[in-house]
Amino acid sequence: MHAPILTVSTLSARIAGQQVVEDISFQVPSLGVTALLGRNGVGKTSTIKAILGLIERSGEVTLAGERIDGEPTHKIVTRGVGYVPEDREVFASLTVAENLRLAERDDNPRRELVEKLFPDLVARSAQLAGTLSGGQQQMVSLARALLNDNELLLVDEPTKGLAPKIVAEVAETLEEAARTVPILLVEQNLQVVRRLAAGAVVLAGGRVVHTGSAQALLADEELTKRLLGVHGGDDSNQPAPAPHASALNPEVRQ
Amino acid sequence: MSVTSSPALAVEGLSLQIGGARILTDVTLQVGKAEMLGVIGPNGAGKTTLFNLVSGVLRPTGGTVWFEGRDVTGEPIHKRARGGLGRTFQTSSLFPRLSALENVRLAAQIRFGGALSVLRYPTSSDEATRDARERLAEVGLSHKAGDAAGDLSHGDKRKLEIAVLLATEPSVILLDEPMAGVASGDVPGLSQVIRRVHREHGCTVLMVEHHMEVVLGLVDRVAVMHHGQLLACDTPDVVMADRTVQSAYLGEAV
Amino acid sequence: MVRDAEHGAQSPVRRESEQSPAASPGGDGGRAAPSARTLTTWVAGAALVVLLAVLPLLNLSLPGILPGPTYTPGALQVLAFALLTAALALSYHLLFGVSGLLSFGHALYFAAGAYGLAILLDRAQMGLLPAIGVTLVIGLVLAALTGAVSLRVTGISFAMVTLAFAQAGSVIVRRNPDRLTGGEEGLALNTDRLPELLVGVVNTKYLYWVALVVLLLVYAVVAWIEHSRAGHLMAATRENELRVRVIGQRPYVIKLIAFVVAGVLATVVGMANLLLQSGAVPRAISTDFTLTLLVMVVLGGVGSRWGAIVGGVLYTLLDQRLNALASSAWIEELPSVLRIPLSEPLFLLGTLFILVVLFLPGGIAGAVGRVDARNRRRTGKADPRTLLEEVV
Amino acid sequence: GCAPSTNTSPGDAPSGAASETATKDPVDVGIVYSKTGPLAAYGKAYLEGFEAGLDYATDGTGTIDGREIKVSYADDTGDADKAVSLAKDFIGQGYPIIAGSTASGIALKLAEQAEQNKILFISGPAATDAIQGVNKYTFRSGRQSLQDVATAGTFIDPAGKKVLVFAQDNAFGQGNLAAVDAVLGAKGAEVTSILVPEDATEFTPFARQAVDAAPDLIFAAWAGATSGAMWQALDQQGVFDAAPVVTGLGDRSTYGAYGPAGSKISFLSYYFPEAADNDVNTAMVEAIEAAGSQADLFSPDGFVAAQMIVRAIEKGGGEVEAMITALEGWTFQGPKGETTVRASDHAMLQPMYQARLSESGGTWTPSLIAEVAPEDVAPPEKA
Amino acid sequence: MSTVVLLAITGLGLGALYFLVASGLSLIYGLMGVLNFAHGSFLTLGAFAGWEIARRTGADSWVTFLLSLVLGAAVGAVMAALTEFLLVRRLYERHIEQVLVTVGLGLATVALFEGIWGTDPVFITGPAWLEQTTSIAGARIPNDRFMVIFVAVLVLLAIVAFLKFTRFGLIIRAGVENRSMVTALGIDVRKAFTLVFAVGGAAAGLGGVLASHFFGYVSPLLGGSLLIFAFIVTVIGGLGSLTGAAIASVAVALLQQFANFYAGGTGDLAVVLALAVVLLTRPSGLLGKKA
Ligand SMILES: Nc1ncnc2c1ncn2[C@@H]1O[C@H](COP(=O)(O)OP(=O)(O)OP(=O)(O)O)[C@@H](O)[C@H]1O
Ligand SMILES: Nc1ncnc2c1ncn2[C@@H]1O[C@H](COP(=O)(O)OP(=O)(O)OP(=O)(O)O)[C@@H](O)[C@H]1O
Ligand SMILES: [Mg+2]
Ligand SMILES: [Mg+2]
Repeated sequence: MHAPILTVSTLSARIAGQQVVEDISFQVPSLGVTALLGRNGVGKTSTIKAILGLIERSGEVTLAGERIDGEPTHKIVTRGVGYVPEDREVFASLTVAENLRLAERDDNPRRELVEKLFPDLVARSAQLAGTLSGGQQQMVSLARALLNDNELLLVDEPTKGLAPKIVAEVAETLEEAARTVPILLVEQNLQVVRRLAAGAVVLAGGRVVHTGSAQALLADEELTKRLLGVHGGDDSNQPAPAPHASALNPEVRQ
Repeated sequence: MSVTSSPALAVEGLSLQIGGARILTDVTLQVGKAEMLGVIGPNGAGKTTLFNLVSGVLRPTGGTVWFEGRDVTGEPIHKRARGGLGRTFQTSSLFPRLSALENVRLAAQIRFGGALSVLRYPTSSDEATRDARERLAEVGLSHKAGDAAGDLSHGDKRKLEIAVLLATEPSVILLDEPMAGVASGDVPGLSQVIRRVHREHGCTVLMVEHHMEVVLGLVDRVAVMHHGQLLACDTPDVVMADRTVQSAYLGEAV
Repeated sequence: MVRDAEHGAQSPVRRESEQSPAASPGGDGGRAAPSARTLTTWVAGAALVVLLAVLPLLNLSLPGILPGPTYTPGALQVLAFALLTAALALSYHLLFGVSGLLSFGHALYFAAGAYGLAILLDRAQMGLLPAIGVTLVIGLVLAALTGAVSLRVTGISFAMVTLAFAQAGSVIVRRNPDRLTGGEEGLALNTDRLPELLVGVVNTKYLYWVALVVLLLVYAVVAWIEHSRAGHLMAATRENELRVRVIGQRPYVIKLIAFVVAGVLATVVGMANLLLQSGAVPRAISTDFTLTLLVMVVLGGVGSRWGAIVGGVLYTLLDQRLNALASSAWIEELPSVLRIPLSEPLFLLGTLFILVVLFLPGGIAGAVGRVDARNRRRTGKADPRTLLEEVV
Repeated sequence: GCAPSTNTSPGDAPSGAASETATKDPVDVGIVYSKTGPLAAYGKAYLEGFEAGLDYATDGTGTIDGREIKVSYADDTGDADKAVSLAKDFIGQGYPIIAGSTASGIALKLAEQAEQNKILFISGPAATDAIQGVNKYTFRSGRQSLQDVATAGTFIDPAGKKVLVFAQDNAFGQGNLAAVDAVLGAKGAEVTSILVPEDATEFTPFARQAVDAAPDLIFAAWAGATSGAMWQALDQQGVFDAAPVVTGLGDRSTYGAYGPAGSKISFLSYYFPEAADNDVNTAMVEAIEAAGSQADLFSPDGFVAAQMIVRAIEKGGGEVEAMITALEGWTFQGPKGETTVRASDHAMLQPMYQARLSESGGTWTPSLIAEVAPEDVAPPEKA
Repeated sequence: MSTVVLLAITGLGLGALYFLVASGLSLIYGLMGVLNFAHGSFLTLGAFAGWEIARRTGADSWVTFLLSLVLGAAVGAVMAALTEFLLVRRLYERHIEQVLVTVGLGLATVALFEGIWGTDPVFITGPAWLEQTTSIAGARIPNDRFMVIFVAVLVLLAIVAFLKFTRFGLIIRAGVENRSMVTALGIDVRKAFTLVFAVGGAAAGLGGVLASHFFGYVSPLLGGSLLIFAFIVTVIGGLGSLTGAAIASVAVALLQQFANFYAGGTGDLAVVLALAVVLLTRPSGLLGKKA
């Protein structure tokens, strides 16, 4: 068993003064894809943003054994964290090439890799990213993370709004990437999860409600239905008791 | 273009070039009255662009747009809208600080006339307000009437867009990825709304959607776009069996 | 434009920022609130108007704020000036707060009122009422023409085109063509054709009442428009122009209406100001003056009517009275590091303004609104989120 | 020894009577001037002159026959709207006398207030000719543009000469051009002009134009911060070699503005401390120096205003009509010498000066060339 | 003929001055979207700093002149950096508020300068050569015009190089659009913002010292009087285009110069009209990116 690359313990986060993630703990092993799952609005994106320090957070986060929860975002990222945000967040007024140039952290960025993966971007390198179609923007967003040598990738819903074929391609890309770098992946498309993920962490109402093997979770139809509500069963509205919930409540811990 | 058959909407030789880049090339398409047409195609194929040209957000560099037998190619957006051409946006576009009801009522007022009147109060008893409340009920948003549109959840925003659209009582509506980002549990409900509008109001519907189950379950015909061109336009069965469509759009399953 | 529609709301930070500058939902006060609150607001408003109306008959002293008791001409002059400034700020609120039009040239229409009436009274030897009528038409035409041109562009470009028009006006006024505008020295009011009651310091109270009536008139018009359907469309246009187009309305027309109404209201205030100050000066058409209006509206709280009024009154009183503070004896004795900044009224005003922008988003109205909302939450009443709902 | 009124009028009795009733109620005087704002320097000189003048005219008592003169000061910051508010406040409180106003625009508005409210207004440094004869309530304590221009005319014999007015195209410059036309044109000069846009920042081409016009005399009317650049442009283009250039000498802070051109300009001067040689001037200069400052261009305006106010109260007892009568036609010794309030239009007849600047060790000092008698530069009468 | 030469070259000098004032403004506006109303104050402060050092070390030596240029730029940079650090930084992505805060700063600082240095203009002298003239085609051109043109070209090249050869321009354009995403790419965007403000402030300070020599004075209102032209050339030149600002500076100055001379002093009106016409035909300015 490898030492985990990322350890999150008793992490809480707030947006505009409102608690969106409460006291969650989980680990990302240093190999393979870990899926972060849950229904709409349960706090998946917020968890990732809290790890990156993009929103107000408290609790403990370590990356490769070092505490990062007090660091500003840019320092965390320069330690080797790649981020693919939920809404792509390309810089609309910059060209594709400029978007990529901005993302280069290393002395020798892996331009060839990106060029091989997304030939479309090479052709469009002088186009303003804001005029790209949704899928093309997603490619830019992924490329930005893959350019650098990372210790960890945080990837938030990479297949949202993509054509079926591109979904497959993106999945393949991530599979490729996961051979060298661990990934924490948020994804609604369970087929993609099934194909990529080893571990799974399930959130509900801002808390961790399940951790374990992804394949085992998806194989258990009843559990999947209860935790992810894929078929919209009424019982899934009730969040399951949180096995990992800390005994300390957030107020006491401050 | 033969006007005798008078399709609800027709485009002929529609092209758009931006600084040398051919975004849309020679698209010719007719949509009959009360027909529901799906538009699919890879990301960046030009689907949103087609909608932008039809609704007047963009001006074509070539070709003609016919709306109910009328050449509207040169008409500004608001004239087409008043003529009964309605649309939604790929990313919800609302008045974020106005209430949901107000968002709908503004649209209704424009239909009833006197929207620019300084002599009339938009009181709760007038016809526009009644109409707006009905529309909200129709998409299942009555309980959110007073919430600011910007505070709604993603799925509710999609529904509100449709309510606004309905309030203008369009005869032709263009839906750009209405299901994008809607939780899978909510997809059937929203499909139901679209079907009802189509059936009960007799609207002509054009819908861009990557969610193939939704498309195949709703539409009469499917138009396939690729590289700015119309590849095919036929019944779902024929289109799905097409090799080109499979290789360009669907790819192998994940 | 496509870009805006498709990608405008992508970043959550961006979304936050869109909410902060203009009308916060709280800014529209009790409109959406339960009727008991509405009633309280109405009663309080009416009481305030009555108090303002009888002020010249009372002997109230506000040392440090007014130069003397309220019945004295000096105090009434300051108050009347404050009321007119508030009225002007209110007209600017219609442009900026309601319609989101950042104009740097609003002073032009104010100056059109002041100079227009002065010139007509003196040169054309018109009677007061016909002169007022003609000046109104001039203001209307001027606002319609310049508005029609400048509204063809948006954002900073719009601000700059309006600035350009006002600057052109300013150049012309200072150049004194045909000795019409008096150049630097400005114009004096020809009192020959004015009613006795509007002339002379002993009659300042009548000018005060004129100012009060003008403020009430401007308030009524602005409130009326804001509540009307056109007003709702103005707010909608401010929020999302493309959306307005798609539901079948031309934003240009809506913005032009807001622009022209605000311009004509400024013309009215300009005329009243001419009477009050017995003259017109070129400062009335300077860009600084428009910026001052912007400062007032922001001080009071963007998007709030009474915020604009409070901002206008507060600014005027501060502007008039900070001099007194700046030249007071205790400041003279301070060491120069403190004395120099403190003895410059504009320094204090500028600093106050910066602090408000930094620490009181939503201005005074915003701050009061927040306290109000907190109290209401504590007492368990509903948060009036139903913006623009159930009016009157 | 230093009695304020040198020619005692026969009306001693009313003033005596006034003093008896008035020992209890003082006379209020409101000074509206620029303590801050763009004209603060003028305001300061005015104020220092006024305080010295009040001291001088009341023998340091601040009272007239036991009746106190209560002076209130208010800062108009150079803003006409504010000045009107302040004046109305004073008037509303029953002040019969207002003085001050540094800017012409403010002077005009206060004159208007004086007429509306029938109070005495003594205008300060504002040089506009429009104040002359504007109404019977308005006086002035300084000079006006016409007197400046007439002084310029004393540098040459204007008859048949080509006089070029080089001025800013604003009310000030236009006023000066009109004045030159009226004064020197009347004496047979051919007057032409170069009016430079007020906001222009580049004067070189206009300077060139002035040379090309080949005039016999150039009268420059320029105010404000751009004067340095303007003089440099004239100098660089060789205007001083083409014709003598006359202009008005400003206050101390502007002596350096002329740059190297300073020594080549023929200055007409309204006042500088070394120009006048009389007891009143000495008293004023000393009083101001004792207060830790220096007499400057507009010190006499304040000083004379105080003299006029004391005279008005003394003879008119605070009654506006009587005060007007007391001032009209009054001749007295001011800091500049014999000064007369012309009865018909309240023009201030006074001596003017010709001067030059010279530099030593980086500082410029003015020196007197000649004094011009009041009657030689008296503005034409306005009814 | 010599008049036309005189008008053209002095117009070029004036344009260079406009550009010096506008360059910092355009840099900050173009990259950060902040129309900086306090820019005039950066300029004024730079000019006063230059004057303070000059009067202490003897105004007419070249060493002093160079020293005053350096000090003026440094002071402008420091004030700008402080402005960014203390005020603008708190309002990222709220452009209207950023503009408002600079409006307030503009008001307050002008008043403060008046308190410190008084309202009267302070007259400036420099090295004698600057006040002499050089004859070109019969026109006597003041030498300081050449100096201003020379420095303006240097500043243009320096800023273009700064943007071209560093990533700062990129970082800031991206940061204006979506600040948190830039930090999520591992970039400290705050430093970049402060730096760009400082560069803009340095250009303003430099412009201030040269403007004070050009006009022969410095006063608290010096910056403000130039600011409006700086705005106009920035906007005519086009959002984010420094070259556009340079072209617009020269065009505006020449237009103003010739209209003043040949069209009865209508220079200002002509410039204002040109602004309106340019914006109405090309809303994004001459070289601005399409919005
Ligand atoms: N800007 C915001 N202001 C207030 N609340 C917010 C904001 N952004 C998110 N939230 C709230 O935080 C909660 C968690 O949101 P988050 O985006 O983390 O959910 P998610 O699990 O990523 O959902 P999805 O599957 O829809 O992406 C939601 O309930 C949402 O309403
Ligand atoms: N200014 C431009 N220059 C060059 N290419 C452009 C420009 N604007 C748009 N495009 C291209 O036009 C194509 C059409 O985009 P459109 O948004 O219509 O795609 P779409 O079919 O809606 O894709 P998606 O499913 O991802 O939303 C894209 O490839 C885009 O990159
Ligand atoms: Mg999410
Ligand atoms: Mg699309």
